[in-house]
Amino acid sequence: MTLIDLANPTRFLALTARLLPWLAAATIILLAIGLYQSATAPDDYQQGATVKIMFIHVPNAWLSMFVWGVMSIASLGTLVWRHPLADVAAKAAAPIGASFTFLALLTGSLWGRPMWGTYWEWDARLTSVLILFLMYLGLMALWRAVDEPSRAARAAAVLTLVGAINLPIIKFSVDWWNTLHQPASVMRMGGSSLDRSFLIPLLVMAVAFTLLFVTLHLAAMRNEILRRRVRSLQMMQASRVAFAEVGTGSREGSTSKEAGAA
Amino acid sequence: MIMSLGPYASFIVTSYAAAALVVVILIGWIVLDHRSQTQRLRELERSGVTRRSGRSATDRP
Amino acid sequence: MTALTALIRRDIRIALRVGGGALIGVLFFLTVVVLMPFAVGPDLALLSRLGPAILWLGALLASLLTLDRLFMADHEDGSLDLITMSRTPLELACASKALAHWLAAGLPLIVATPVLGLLLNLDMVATGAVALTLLAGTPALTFTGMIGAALAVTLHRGGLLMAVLVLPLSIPVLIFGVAASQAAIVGPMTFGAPFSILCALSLVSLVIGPFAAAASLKHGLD
Amino acid sequence: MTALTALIRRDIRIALRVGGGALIGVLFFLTVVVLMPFAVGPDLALLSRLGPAILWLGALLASLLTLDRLFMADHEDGSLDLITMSRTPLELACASKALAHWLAAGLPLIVATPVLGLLLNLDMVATGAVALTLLAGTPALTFTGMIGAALAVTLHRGGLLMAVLVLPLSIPVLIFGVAASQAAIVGPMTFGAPFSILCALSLVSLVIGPFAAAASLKHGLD
Amino acid sequence: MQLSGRGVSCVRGEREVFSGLDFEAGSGEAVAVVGRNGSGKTSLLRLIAGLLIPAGGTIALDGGDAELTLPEQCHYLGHRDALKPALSVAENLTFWADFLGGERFDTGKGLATVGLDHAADLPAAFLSAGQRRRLSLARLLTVRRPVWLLDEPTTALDVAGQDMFSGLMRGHLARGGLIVAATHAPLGIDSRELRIGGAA
Amino acid sequence: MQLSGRGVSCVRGEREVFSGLDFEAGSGEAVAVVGRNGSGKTSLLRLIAGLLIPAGGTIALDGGDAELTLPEQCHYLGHRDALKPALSVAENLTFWADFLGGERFDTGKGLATVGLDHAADLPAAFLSAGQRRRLSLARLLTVRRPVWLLDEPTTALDVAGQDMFSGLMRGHLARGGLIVAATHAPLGIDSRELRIGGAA
Ligand code: HEM
Ligand SMILES: Nc1ncnc2c1ncn2[C@@H]1O[C@H](COP(=O)(O)OP(=O)(O)OP(=O)(O)O)[C@@H](O)[C@H]1O
Ligand SMILES: Nc1ncnc2c1ncn2[C@@H]1O[C@H](COP(=O)(O)OP(=O)(O)OP(=O)(O)O)[C@@H](O)[C@H]1O
Ligand SMILES: [Mg+2]
Ligand SMILES: [Mg+2]
Repeated sequence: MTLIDLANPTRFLALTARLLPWLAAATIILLAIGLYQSATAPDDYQQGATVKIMFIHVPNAWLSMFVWGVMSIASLGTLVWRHPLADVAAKAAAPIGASFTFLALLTGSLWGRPMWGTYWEWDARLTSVLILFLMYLGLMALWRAVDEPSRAARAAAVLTLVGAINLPIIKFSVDWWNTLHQPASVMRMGGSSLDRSFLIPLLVMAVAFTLLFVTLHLAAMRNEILRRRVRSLQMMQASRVAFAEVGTGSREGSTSKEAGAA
Repeated sequence: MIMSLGPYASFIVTSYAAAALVVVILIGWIVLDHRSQTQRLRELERSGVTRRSGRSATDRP
Repeated sequence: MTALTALIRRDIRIALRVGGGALIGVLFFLTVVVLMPFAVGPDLALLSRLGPAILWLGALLASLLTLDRLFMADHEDGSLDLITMSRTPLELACASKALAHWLAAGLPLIVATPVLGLLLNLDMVATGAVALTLLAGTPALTFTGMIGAALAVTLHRGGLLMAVLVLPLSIPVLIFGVAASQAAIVGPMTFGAPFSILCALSLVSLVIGPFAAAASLKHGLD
Repeated sequence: MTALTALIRRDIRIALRVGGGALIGVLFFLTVVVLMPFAVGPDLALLSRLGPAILWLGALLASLLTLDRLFMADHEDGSLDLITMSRTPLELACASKALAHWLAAGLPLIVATPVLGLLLNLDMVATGAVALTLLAGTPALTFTGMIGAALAVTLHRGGLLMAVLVLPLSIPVLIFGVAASQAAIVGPMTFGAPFSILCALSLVSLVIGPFAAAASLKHGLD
Repeated sequence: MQLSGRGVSCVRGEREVFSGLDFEAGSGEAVAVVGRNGSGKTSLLRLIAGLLIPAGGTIALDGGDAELTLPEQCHYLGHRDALKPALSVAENLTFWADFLGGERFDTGKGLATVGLDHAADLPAAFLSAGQRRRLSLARLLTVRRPVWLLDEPTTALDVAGQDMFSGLMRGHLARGGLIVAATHAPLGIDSRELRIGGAA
Repeated sequence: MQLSGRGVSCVRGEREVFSGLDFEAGSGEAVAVVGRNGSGKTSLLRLIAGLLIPAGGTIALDGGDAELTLPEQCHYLGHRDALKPALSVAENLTFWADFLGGERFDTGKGLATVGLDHAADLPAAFLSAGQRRRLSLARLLTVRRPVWLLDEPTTALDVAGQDMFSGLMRGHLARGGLIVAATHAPLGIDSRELRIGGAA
């Protein structure tokens, strides 16, 4: 059946209803710890207190890519396995991913002003992140522009997969082009070069933001499932009325055949 | 404890505030969306459309 | 009067609903502006010098390119026949359609300008000046572009032909728009002179556009 | 094989006949290039420095904007249904249509480049470099743009949505195209490196484009 | 009221389609324009609607509203149905009612008459061929116009739809309207035949 | 050869159009699909043509060319006529002949069969509704396909055109082809009726 195979999503709803409070609690606790640690982290000898922006910037930057990755996997689910939850997952992730990308851009440029003396620079990494943001917006526009979720899902899936080419470009842009933005220092071959006093709060914040994403994503997926349920009920209502209505459609001279249909 | 944030305090505070704001907006959107969807679902179910009722329901709304 | 408001409301609704005008136009604007630095290179001083020009070019292209289906869509589905036959003067109907288009596709560009100004490293004054000149100038773009849209229907051609026909008409608007913005930023001219010419251009096109478009539609009946 | 050549010949013929592709695309290109000096101001040195960038931008916009109806026109008149049903694999049919589009709309741009180079005060070497990079790069524009054109059909939306979806994909092409041209003109980089990346981008898009477009058309059947 | 054409001729694409055509239709009368494919039926309707300019002859409506031109007193129903796929069925109809000036038109009732009330909130893009045709028929009800110009109006209508439509036409004629319809199939009402271009 | 559907169901715009439909058509047989407006006739043809994906059930052609899919063995004639206004009538037809693989097809003779030989060099934009329809009928002749899927094929045809077309269909059936046609008007040949969605 089309009106979404309800069995699976129903189990999903039940499961997430139990899971969500725990996730939310874990997120809040980790966020609190992370915030406390970043508040008490020492100033950097070069960057001064502005290094505190890192604890927001880097997790958001990572998530901006991570979310697109999640959407790409979901897109494969839509196109290849036609899994009913896959396009729900992809659609629900887009606005959240766009928000994280926006935050990465914003905090990055707020950090860039004291560090580089400018808010914005056309450097390969910054630009590829901006492109990522634009593609998030394009994707959301696409979801909005099409009133039929299944049709939008397939188009969005193709676009998401094509856009995934951008991820390695973002990741490696700093290595390929010599640019302003600093190269990877946390996740790189041969261990992190970051001081522990920054690394620990950064990792805690990163985990906290990832949990935040998981929580928000599950909640948004629930909403999306409900929205589709509402839609299919409305559709059903419309077609039911249609059945009640056959035969009254034409006033004048309905034939005997026609009366039989109602 | 009062933190000294140096000459760029406003940048740091703005970053954190913006992050908080965006997250709050996201949460707000999700909560409101949830409310309106459950509400509409309930209304529809009250008006007699249920997921498995199909054509058997007779009266028009 | 209700006929015209109905027309305006319908066109705006279609533009907003299918993402046909508003949102997409702004996104296009954004993308064109974002493309520029890639082409020009990451030289901030040069970029902010070219800033107003880039914004104006982006707005020009975005508003013209959403225009090409202004009459074409109505022609293809037969609505234009009914609009031509109706009791509403064709000139007024044309003007309403252009107004709806400006509201749905032109205004959002102006709203988006401050954001794009940031990207191009423009300061507050410069951004404000560009936004103001766009506010005064984009109606002229829409109302001259309309003539091209009408010609495109008459000639059974959409899209680019129309852009080609209309771009020359919009060159003066572009020149004075950029001139006024530059004047506000660096001088030495006063802002007032080119700006008032810009306003005058808009006013003239507000009158000429609908008449020319209606004439072209009437003579192109087929 | 005859099926594909028939398709290519038909598309080229339509493009040439109604002025749908070739002539109009070139005219648009010309107008954009002519507009730039108005926006930038009459500074010849600056103009010739920006020359390659302007030419590339013009070519990009012209080739993308003629692309939006690549599949839409066939969809609207029902041809696409028959093409999908036919014994020709859809990927090959898509590739043929894109090839026809490039021949009718991309090549003329390259032919027109020398003339426009004159207008922008570019010397022989610079013009040659730009033409060469355009020759290597415009196929990438067409073949990535094709994905957007196919999505536009799936989504029942034309024009700008497609442009918005596809422009980000074409940014790398633009960057390396301009970089290669600049390298040939002023150095200090070698022409070879960005140029070979450009060729690589074209080759990759030659493969990905038809598959993505066909997938999107197949999944978007209605 | 009397619609009459005198010596009308029509040229399209620089080729003469017909010439010297005389015709006439009075209040309460329906004229069925018939003829081979390509004989000029659609062209004639578009001439009356003012959408083509005659190469010769005159077309006039006597006894109509003297302040209005002939096209302003016509409903024209062509091959193309003037529907916007992005708008819902009800929105489409309401727009035409407002635009044509049918101030007190009840959209719901109009849709019910053509058998589309259950689809009022669907986007028009979802309609089948016959449903689209029904929706454009509903436009005839939005506002009263004495002259109906119908180009193969029953295309794609099912039997019940054709009955419904004959009912509409009969009602219009009974209220003193007049109808000019191009058609290959029987119209379903009494009508005078106007043949263009010789026997088929 | 036998075209058969078992338990076919169809969903469009997330609404079920029909379900559990069984049908069958053998060589030399014509099936007329009938039903109310919006009952799903067009949808059924598009399902057979592979232009829609069935929500359930199967459609298969037994005894056809085993190397080809069902859609590859069909001619589909829809509401939209797959003509390019910018090309001439002859160019339009020649293109489809080449593309569909009808190597030795004589365009002139094809046009003469549908009565368009005098218009061979006109742009297709100049054709009237019925002439366009005739031109798309000519596509059926370009290359032999065992299954013809026809969606209201006689729309806009004049009487002579309908006769011509019944002749074409009879010829196709006599050569062992099979026809599935959605229609509201009589087809003009002997056919089995397949009713969708209850009596109209
Ligand atoms: C709008 C401007 C900026 C954007 C879009 C941006 C984007 C990114 C992205 C996408 C990452 C993750 C890269 C990866 O995982 O390899 C990242 C990491 C990082 N960014 Fe930024 N950034 C911006 C500005 C800045 C500024 C101004 C600074 C500081 C001077 C900075 C410092 C860092 C650091 C330290 C990392 C962590 C690198 C690592 O350890 O892997 N960023 N940024
Ligand atoms: N593109 C579409 N998207 C969603 N629903 C559609 C679409 N096209 C048609 N429908 C719906 O599917 C149903 C069947 O449509 P279809 O075109 O198959 O009907 P039909 O039997 O051919 O009708 P007609 O006699 O009017 O041609 C209709 O109720 C219609 O509203
Ligand atoms: N746009 C056009 N430009 C030039 N000639 C045209 C145009 N439209 C139609 N014609 C020609 O005018 C003649 C009459 O066309 P018209 O559409 O009026 O015929 P019709 O009687 O309505 O035919 P049908 O029964 O096929 O609908 C035809 O020979 C046609 O070739
Ligand atoms: Mg006709
Ligand atoms: Mg149908």
